[in-house]
Amino acid sequence: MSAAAHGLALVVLVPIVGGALIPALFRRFPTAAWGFALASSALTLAISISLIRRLLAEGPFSYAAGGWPPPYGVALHFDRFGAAIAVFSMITLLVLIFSRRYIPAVVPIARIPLYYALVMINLGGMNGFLVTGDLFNLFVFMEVFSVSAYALVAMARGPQAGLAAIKYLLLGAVSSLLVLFAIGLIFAQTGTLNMADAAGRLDAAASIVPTALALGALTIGFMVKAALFPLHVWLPDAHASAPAPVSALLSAVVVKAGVIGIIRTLQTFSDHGSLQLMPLQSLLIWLGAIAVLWGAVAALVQSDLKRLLAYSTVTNIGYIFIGLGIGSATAASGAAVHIINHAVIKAALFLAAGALIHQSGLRHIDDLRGLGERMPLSALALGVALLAVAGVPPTAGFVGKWQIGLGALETGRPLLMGVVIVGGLLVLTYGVRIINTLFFRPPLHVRVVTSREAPPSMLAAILLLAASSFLLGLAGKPMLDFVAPAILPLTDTG
Amino acid sequence: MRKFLALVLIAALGAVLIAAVVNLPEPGTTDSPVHTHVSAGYIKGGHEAGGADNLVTAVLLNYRAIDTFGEVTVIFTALIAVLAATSLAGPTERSGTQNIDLKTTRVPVSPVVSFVVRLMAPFIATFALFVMLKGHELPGGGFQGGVVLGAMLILLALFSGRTDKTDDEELPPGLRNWIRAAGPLVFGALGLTGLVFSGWLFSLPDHPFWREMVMIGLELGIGIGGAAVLVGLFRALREG
Amino acid sequence: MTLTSLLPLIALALPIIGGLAALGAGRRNRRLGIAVVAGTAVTTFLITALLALAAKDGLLREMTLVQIAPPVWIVFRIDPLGTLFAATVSGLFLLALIYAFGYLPDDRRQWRFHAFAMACQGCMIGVAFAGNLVTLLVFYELFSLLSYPLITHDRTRVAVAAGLKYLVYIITGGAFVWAGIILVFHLGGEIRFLPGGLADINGSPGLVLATFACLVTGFGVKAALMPLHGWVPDAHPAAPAPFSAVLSGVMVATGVFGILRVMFEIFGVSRLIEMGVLPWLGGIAGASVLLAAARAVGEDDLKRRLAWSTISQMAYVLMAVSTIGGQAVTGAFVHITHHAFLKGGLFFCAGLVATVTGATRISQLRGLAQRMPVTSLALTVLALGLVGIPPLSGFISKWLLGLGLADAGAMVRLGVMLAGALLAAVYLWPIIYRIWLPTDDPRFAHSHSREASGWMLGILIATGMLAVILGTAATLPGFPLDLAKNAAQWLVEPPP
Amino acid sequence: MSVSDLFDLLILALLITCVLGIARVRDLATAVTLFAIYSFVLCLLWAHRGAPDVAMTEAAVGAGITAVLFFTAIAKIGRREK
Repeated sequence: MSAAAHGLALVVLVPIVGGALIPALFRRFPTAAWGFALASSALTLAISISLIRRLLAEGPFSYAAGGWPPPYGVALHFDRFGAAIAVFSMITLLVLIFSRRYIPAVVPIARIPLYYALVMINLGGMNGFLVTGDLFNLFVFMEVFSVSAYALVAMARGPQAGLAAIKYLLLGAVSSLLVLFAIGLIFAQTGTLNMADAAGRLDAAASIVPTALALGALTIGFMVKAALFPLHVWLPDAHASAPAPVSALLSAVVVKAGVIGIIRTLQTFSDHGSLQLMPLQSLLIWLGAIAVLWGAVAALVQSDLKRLLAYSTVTNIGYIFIGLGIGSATAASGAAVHIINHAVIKAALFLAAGALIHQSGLRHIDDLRGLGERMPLSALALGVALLAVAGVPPTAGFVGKWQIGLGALETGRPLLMGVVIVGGLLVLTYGVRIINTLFFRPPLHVRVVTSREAPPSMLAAILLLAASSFLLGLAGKPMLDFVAPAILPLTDTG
Repeated sequence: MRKFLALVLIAALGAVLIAAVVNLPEPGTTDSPVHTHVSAGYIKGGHEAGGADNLVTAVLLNYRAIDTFGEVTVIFTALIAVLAATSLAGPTERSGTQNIDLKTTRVPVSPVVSFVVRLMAPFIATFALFVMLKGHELPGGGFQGGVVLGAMLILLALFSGRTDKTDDEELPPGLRNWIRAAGPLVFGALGLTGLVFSGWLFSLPDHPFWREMVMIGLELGIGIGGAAVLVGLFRALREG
Repeated sequence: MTLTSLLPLIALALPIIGGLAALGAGRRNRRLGIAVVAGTAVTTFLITALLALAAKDGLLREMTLVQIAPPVWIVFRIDPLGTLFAATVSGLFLLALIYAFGYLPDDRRQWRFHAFAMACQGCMIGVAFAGNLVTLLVFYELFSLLSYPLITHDRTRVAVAAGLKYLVYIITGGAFVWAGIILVFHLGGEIRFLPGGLADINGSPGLVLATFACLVTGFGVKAALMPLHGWVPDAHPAAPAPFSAVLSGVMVATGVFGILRVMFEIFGVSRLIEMGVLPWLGGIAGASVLLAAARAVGEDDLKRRLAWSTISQMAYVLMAVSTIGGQAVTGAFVHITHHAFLKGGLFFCAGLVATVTGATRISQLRGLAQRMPVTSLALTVLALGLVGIPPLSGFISKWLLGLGLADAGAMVRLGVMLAGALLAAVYLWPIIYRIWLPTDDPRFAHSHSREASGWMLGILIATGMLAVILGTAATLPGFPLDLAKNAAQWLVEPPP
Repeated sequence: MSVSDLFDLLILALLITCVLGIARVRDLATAVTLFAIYSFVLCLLWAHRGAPDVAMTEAAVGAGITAVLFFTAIAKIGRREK
């Protein structure tokens, strides 16, 4: 069989084994770990692209790990949501490219291999989480990427990073426990861990109470991972104090795992005839709406650039949940597309901000005045990404928000449409404020005057992401068409 | 007030948990779904197909090998995490007055305890290896054996009276990182052998002899890797 | 792709690319930069003019470029209204860009100005060619954002404050338009511009009215419809003179253009009458005409007075459009074009005078003619043109407007228009009067300032002559009047 | 109620006692010791319920390694809860 046939297991195996090899291989030459990590993530990307090609050719497909047919073995399943692994691998690849010059400045040289190992293991965990069709396997890979994420946050210098990592770890552990508990309940009810199998057997379960409880525990658990208001409290600290490439990875990719977890949960439970998902979905809508406004307002008053971007993640997660909660075909496909688009945009934002902060040594927005003259390309990329995150058409941020807003109107919720618009406006307000500060105000800080444009490795990653966050908007229709079949099982519930 | 809130929260959570458990199918009865669906299949085919007398091992290493792969990765990642985080805090940032610097303070150990520990160490190590190697037939396996081995090594480090030494002594540093990564790496190797022997990633060979050999290799990898990780955690915490 | 489908895209992209090229070239070699800018501007103008002539008789073609999310496509259409506006835009930009070579100090930042201005031009052409509401809004917001660095180009505290005020107004306006677009799609299921309006807009009368109000409010911010005009009197004096000219000449008109598209091609004539919004629109526009003109009379700052005058003049256009008579709409289009060149020219004068003598107030202009006779002559011609003295271009457009209003039987509005024209004479006459008045003031009499030369004066003379030519030869085929007639007919009585 | 059930109940009571103790005490070293006891008692329960694999893991990890790691950490941060 060709590599593509085993690709589903390989996208997990390659990055994790690659990551495990790094500390052993590069003890003596820490900086060379970069190349190895890059190569293995490029390989992962290549495999995931071959998976997508197969998906387009023959539709969703499964891989039985070890050759054991489900539900006995662990089935890996690739559908159009799983296709997100290509985007996530791509972002990881770019983050690695960016890290080349950034990480040696913030991490002691002997620990550099550890950083790359953690990034690769994180990628492997994310991929596993996305392609698995098994509940316990989902939990295991959730732990893989969570533990590596906690550690990545802690790699930054300074006591805040440690505290933020602990906060993240504590909430993350609680959420993992909830998820595990829910999986236990489902197993006790159905005797299987395979998602599709469990979905079919839940209806026959004797009592609805454990099922409802499992649904609740899964939702809350994934809500923490997704940082949906009011369980987002860990996010601003963690994402603001982590090293910039880590912030990019966390905000763009890791948070999305929680969202995808919720989607998988809703899909699993949507077959359950006697359990109504509507109350849960309206709860998600309202939490999402509050998250949009709260995140935007909180971002508006931030003076720290990275903290502001972290709050913008809270806002965008809110958007995605509004879309999922509405659940109509329009809104849900918008939410699905926004998962991808926001990943690209947020990676561009954090990397560009990281380059500005790294080159100037300043992180307060007011100190960055006039930096656009010194670092035009990085600042331009930040500007483009800010407009994209505000959802200015025709950038990538627009597609999802438009679909979500439209879905709100179609299902007779004009107020939500208002929330979508007001949230976008608030984001635009601080976006314009930052652009104004960078380009149109005279420098205030002496370090700004002496700053120079970021090195080529950083610029390459930033510019590519910023360009994508514009161009993906132009490809809105094809992307919506791509995710539409995958989102259908969710929309049936609405 | 906060205490009261916490109590209410815990009470509510407890009530919910109890409600769930009470409504679950009766455990232990033969007709509960847990026993009739997938588990029944394991019991029926486990011995033949799983290749291990111990069904737990069969499930861990065969049916759900990819889960086990994830688990050993988590363990390995935990060590990397601690190494990455502790080194950065630095020894100067400690606070408090009761700190004991384990590197320089010699723990006052009774000679009797020290002697007994050193006397027992070879036996514990043998037991650990036994648990690892016979894991596919008897209760036990790589995880358990590895933890026992790790506990023994930590005990030795604590009581051998050589607490002032750094960790460069037991293993050459070049080898250490390989052994710590043994868990994920043996599964990487399993991926390849599975592909070669049976055409599936994460599958064991069909031939009984090779199957047993691969299983033992996996158990050893999990066990020794796990032990190395635990010792590494201990050292990182002690020195970081 | 045929040439007609390629040309609009070239017209749109050429200024943007040319601006970037000028930014790169000009900083190294000034002559090269000037050549790039001038070449690009002339080519763009020629292309848009060609398109305007080609699309004179009706819709040339419509093309969907990018599909973002249903129904948000980027659609271009080449129709008489859009091409006329595009030609006006690129004509005024041609003058302003060349004028800016003389106006701005010769340094690195000059090329920044040109790059942003040309990007702005490209986006405005995009607005003109937009085939649906979203495309229109995208380019509309883009050039609004791009004009912010142009308004704040001088980096003074006043300029930055004016720029921020402008941004707040524009973003809020954009939000209203957005809300309107969503409502239109929700009610009508379509956001394309269709001759005669959308087939059906289902919804309670209140909701339909709210949709219309959202769109008119949003575009009204740009069109400086009172009371949404707050940014205009601040932004104009703050911006460098070549951009003030563009602001007044075509940027405010873009808002009017948007309102026109919404009225005729989204809602449609019959639905507008049915909704009963036209008298309201006419009333608001009429009030704007008088109030803005009255404010202009009391204003001493030259550029500020011109800014108020712009508010008043653009309100004429809306007032005329609110009658939906074919004649009046023709007048409105002609007035947009003629006013663009007249007002642009006046701002060019104001900038030139301010650069040479430092005078920004009307009271300081006394005796200007002694020192700068050519400038004074141009200023006089342009001011008289704006008042509407025959045979200058302003007369033609006002005559048509008046005829149109009379034709539609809107006598009150006609009265308002005449009163506005009278007030225009009142606020423009003192300028003319003062500059020709000899002065004994030693400060002026022995001033070293002399007539300017080079780029700025050349452009001034050109605009002055344009006012005469557009006035005397207005009826020639291919001139704005000819094109406007077709555009108006196409809007008001769309082909089936 | 059989003897086996009684044994289970006894163990469960012990577990709850241990947990309450862990929550109450301010001394971290005591808490860790109680935690080790908890794990050991739990290990008995696993063994009794017929899960020797889990019991072994619980004994080695819960009662052994975790306690050592906790103590190592306590040596760094001090044993009093603030």
